[in-house]
Amino acid sequence: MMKNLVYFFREALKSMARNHLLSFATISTVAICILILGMAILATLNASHLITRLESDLEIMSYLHKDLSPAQTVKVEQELKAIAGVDSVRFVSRDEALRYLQESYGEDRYDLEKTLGNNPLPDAYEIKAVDPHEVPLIAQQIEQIVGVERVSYGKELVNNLFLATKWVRVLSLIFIVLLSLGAIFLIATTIRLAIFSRRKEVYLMKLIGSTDWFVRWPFFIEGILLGTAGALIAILLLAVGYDTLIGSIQSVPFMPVVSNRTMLLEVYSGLVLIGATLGVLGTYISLNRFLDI
Amino acid sequence: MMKNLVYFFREALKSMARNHLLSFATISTVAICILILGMAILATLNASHLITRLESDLEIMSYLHKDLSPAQTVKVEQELKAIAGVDSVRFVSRDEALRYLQESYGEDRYDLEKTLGNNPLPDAYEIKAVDPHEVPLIAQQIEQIVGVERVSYGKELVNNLFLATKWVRVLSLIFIVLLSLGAIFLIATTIRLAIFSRRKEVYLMKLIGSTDWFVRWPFFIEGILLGTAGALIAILLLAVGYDTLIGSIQSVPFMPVVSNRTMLLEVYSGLVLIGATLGVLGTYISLNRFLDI
Amino acid sequence: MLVQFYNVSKIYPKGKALDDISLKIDRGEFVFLMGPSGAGKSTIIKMMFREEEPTRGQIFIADRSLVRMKRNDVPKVRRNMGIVFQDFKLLERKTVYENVAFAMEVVGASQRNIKARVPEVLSMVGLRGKDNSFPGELSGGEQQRVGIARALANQPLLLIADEPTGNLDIDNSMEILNLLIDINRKGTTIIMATHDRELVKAAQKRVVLLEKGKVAADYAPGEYVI
Amino acid sequence: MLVQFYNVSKIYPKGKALDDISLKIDRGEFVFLMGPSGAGKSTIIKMMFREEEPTRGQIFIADRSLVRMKRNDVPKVRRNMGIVFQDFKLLERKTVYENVAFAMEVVGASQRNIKARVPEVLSMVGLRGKDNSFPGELSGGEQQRVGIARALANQPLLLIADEPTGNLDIDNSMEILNLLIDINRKGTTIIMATHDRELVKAAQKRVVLLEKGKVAADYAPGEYVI
Ligand SMILES: Nc1ncnc2c1ncn2[C@@H]1O[C@H](COP(=O)(O)OP(=O)(O)OP(=O)(O)O)[C@@H](O)[C@H]1O
Ligand SMILES: Nc1ncnc2c1ncn2[C@@H]1O[C@H](COP(=O)(O)OP(=O)(O)OP(=O)(O)O)[C@@H](O)[C@H]1O
Ligand SMILES: [Mg+2]
Ligand SMILES: [Mg+2]
Repeated sequence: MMKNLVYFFREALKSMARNHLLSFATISTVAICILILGMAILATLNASHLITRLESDLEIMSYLHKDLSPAQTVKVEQELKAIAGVDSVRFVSRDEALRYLQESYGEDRYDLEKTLGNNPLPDAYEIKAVDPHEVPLIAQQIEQIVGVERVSYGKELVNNLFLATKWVRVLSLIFIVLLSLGAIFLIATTIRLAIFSRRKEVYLMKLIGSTDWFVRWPFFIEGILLGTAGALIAILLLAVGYDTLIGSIQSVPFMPVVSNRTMLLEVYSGLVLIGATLGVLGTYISLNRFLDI
Repeated sequence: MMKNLVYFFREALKSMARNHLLSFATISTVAICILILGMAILATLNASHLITRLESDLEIMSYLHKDLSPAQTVKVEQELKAIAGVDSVRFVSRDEALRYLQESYGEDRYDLEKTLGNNPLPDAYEIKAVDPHEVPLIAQQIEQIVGVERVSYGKELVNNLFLATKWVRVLSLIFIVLLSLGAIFLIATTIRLAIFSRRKEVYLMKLIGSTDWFVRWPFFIEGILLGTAGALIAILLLAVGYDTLIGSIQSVPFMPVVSNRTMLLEVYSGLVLIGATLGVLGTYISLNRFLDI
Repeated sequence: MLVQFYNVSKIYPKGKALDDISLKIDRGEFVFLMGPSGAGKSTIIKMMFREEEPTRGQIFIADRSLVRMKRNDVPKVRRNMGIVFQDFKLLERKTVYENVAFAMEVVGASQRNIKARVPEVLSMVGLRGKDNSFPGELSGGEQQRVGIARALANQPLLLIADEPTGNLDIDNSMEILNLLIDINRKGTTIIMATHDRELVKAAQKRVVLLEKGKVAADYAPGEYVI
Repeated sequence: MLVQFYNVSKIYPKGKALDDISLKIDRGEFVFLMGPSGAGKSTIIKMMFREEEPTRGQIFIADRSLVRMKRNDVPKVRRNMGIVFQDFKLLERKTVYENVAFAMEVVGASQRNIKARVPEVLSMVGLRGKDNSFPGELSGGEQQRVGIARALANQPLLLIADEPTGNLDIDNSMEILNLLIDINRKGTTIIMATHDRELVKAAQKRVVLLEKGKVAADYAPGEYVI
């Protein structure tokens, strides 16, 4: 068996060298398909990262009754923290709120407090949810708390955001799935054409007594090697390109990028695996047609 | 010549029927590549549509001195309108501004005006630019106008937005270009393999006296027909898919979709043209190698 | 009996190639298949290693039915034969040496045996020095001899040759014939389709004459004249 | 002079195939090329229609130099020849009829002429009824005759045949020979490489004998015996 493996390997290498057009076609097809697939996956990962960031910015403002005592205010805070799914609770005093308002009207041109004489705004708690999708549910619970005058989380905005992000997620998933199917098909087609143009060789091998597996092995090894080589080339280009990109993009705010090494490595090695698998699978299926002699 | 054309057509049709594996491979490769390219182009169009919408929401608030007379206010408006690049100017009275503020603090729970006794906010003009990218420039000019106390357009936000949209545009352009190159290469490779597996046929034709063009024509016609067929299949799937999609997505706010018939038609026919062109071009290049006998 | 055909017919969609053929060939025989072009010689030969299956009838090789044989057992039968094809069927991407070696690798021969045997059979057919040529770099007769060398490589029990001298001059043909007679004398059964009456006359072996898909005559050794 | 070779050598990276060949063939001649396998017959023939180019020397066909000829003029030369290839070279995806018709389409023959001529040449070589078969569905000899029919289709001025009877029985071979002699009598120049001494003896034509890439002898008609 070991001896055979060596033999099959030698055959595969020789055949790759002698059929260079076919080898080149297979490698480059795999490389291009994996590259495109990889780019799409990275784009999708980044989009979903961005979406998650947008969603996690969602917060619930719960405005308190004007006449709450400090003790009552603390009690409200405890009750807020007790709600399942609440991530963080931050106290926003009425003074702070006025300062924000002030800022949005331009630093010190209009001194609202001076103009008004007193601050009309209420104290509030700013709440973040562990899962942004639970915001509406949590808001409902907060409304029940005694001492909370009003709850605001931009209901309409949040619903729209969720709808939009759902669509983006579904669409990019569909795109990735279609792209993967396309890539599989394209690679399979190339391998099929490559084997088609060697069908007489297969036919002859069978005629002089080769078993199916004796014919298959060198083709398989060729398939694995070419598929892996193509995928590796793609991954190399992808990694270098993406690294350069996040290098120059990380300075831009608004644009959170996925630069999690472990995750990227998983994506990359997954893609190489796909390349190798498709190389063998495509060969297996295409070859069977010509083995039945 | 006409007679020859008929002959070449017949030859092409016969050959497509007899080499069905090759025909199928070419058609499906073209179809998949064009489909993916089409999806990417539509996605990019929609993204850039969304970005344009975001950008066109940008506005400049110019707050007026508190003690301006109605005549002076009108004069400011005229000066604003005179600035090159200004699209629209809208007067926002201090009462209106207060109402907005009020709303953001929740309907009628806190009656700001009643609480405060008087309205501390200034009158203002809301200005939109024809080209959102000129907002900073226009804001500078507005600052010079007598009677304008202060100009605000969220400088940092706008800069970030522009940076972000620039990146999205550049990246999607790069993606489309890479995808197009990939598609061209994949289609060319498939055609090359198909012709490779018929190289002996070409060789023989030349040996018995065919001119290059006599060999080429049927292959070309085959290339056009297969390329166009593949592209048409892709376009059909794409159009149906996209129509279904915008049908179900149009209800979602936040998600402006491109549904401009003329533009879509242009994209579609451009893609079919690409399919046909690649069919012929790929054939031309691949064939030349085997004609030199 | 090594080869047995019982009432074998082969009917292609475009016409009948063999019509109710019965034929027995014993171990150790040397049989020529003759007959005009299109008589069915190649069809009979292709059936012996199951490239074609009969439309009707039964075929036995070494008492095993080729018709009922399972797909997986076919390679075993083929490996015990040496086959020379009318159209050579060489591997175009392999050199002369590799083409012959491949037939030995198929049956699991060791590299040592291969290294010893391949040059041996190549010089038997007069092809020393062409080891590293590819089939496309050989003359017609040289290709044909590579095909013969490949069939001889495994010292098969049954050698089937379809028109193995069609591209050879008389001297080369005679050498090949003598080679086959020699091998036959050592025990290999030989079935050879040929048009070359000179060879057949020189060999003085059994001759089966086919005509229009039927056995027209079956001459015992020495019986066939012109 | 129709064909002229002046000091032609052909050296492949793997060895010398032709060594300083000079040869003249006049219009209307019938010349056999003979010689052992690998002597260089096919190489000479391939040079006449410029499948191969000489390493040294000059070749003229109808007084035009094949060596200096521009790429675009090569098809014109080929179209005035009929060529029978040693390995047939049929279009596998075309039927017998279409294979022969194709050679006529190449020279721009009208469909009417094609419809009349193709059945004619097919019956000349004894292949009526096989019109719609594909080459893969024919016997070796039948394929070879399709190749001959194709070469005859355009009634060429020069017919070059490389071993056209290697897969044919003696009756079919003789018929083909008679066909060629007949055509030759009507003015076509014929150059035929063959191993078949029976045919050569029967024809009584000029014989050029090659050996190891050199012209070993050049027998005028009637001179060649055994
Ligand atoms: N695949 C096929 N489909 C249809 N007809 C076929 C097929 N293969 C062979 N034939 C026909 O069967 C007949 C016998 O063919 P076969 O190859 O056995 O002849 P042969 O005796 O070997 O002739 P040759 O001496 O010319 O090689 C021929 O008429 C041929 O046309
Ligand atoms: N492409 C090539 N590369 C290297 N050597 C070649 C090539 N083509 C032919 N030869 C060699 O040139 C010599 C002459 O070959 P050629 O085909 O002319 O012989 P031939 O006389 O036709 O023989 P046959 O009767 O066997 O057909 C042979 O020894 C052959 O191996
Ligand atoms: Mg035969
Ligand atoms: Mg030759």
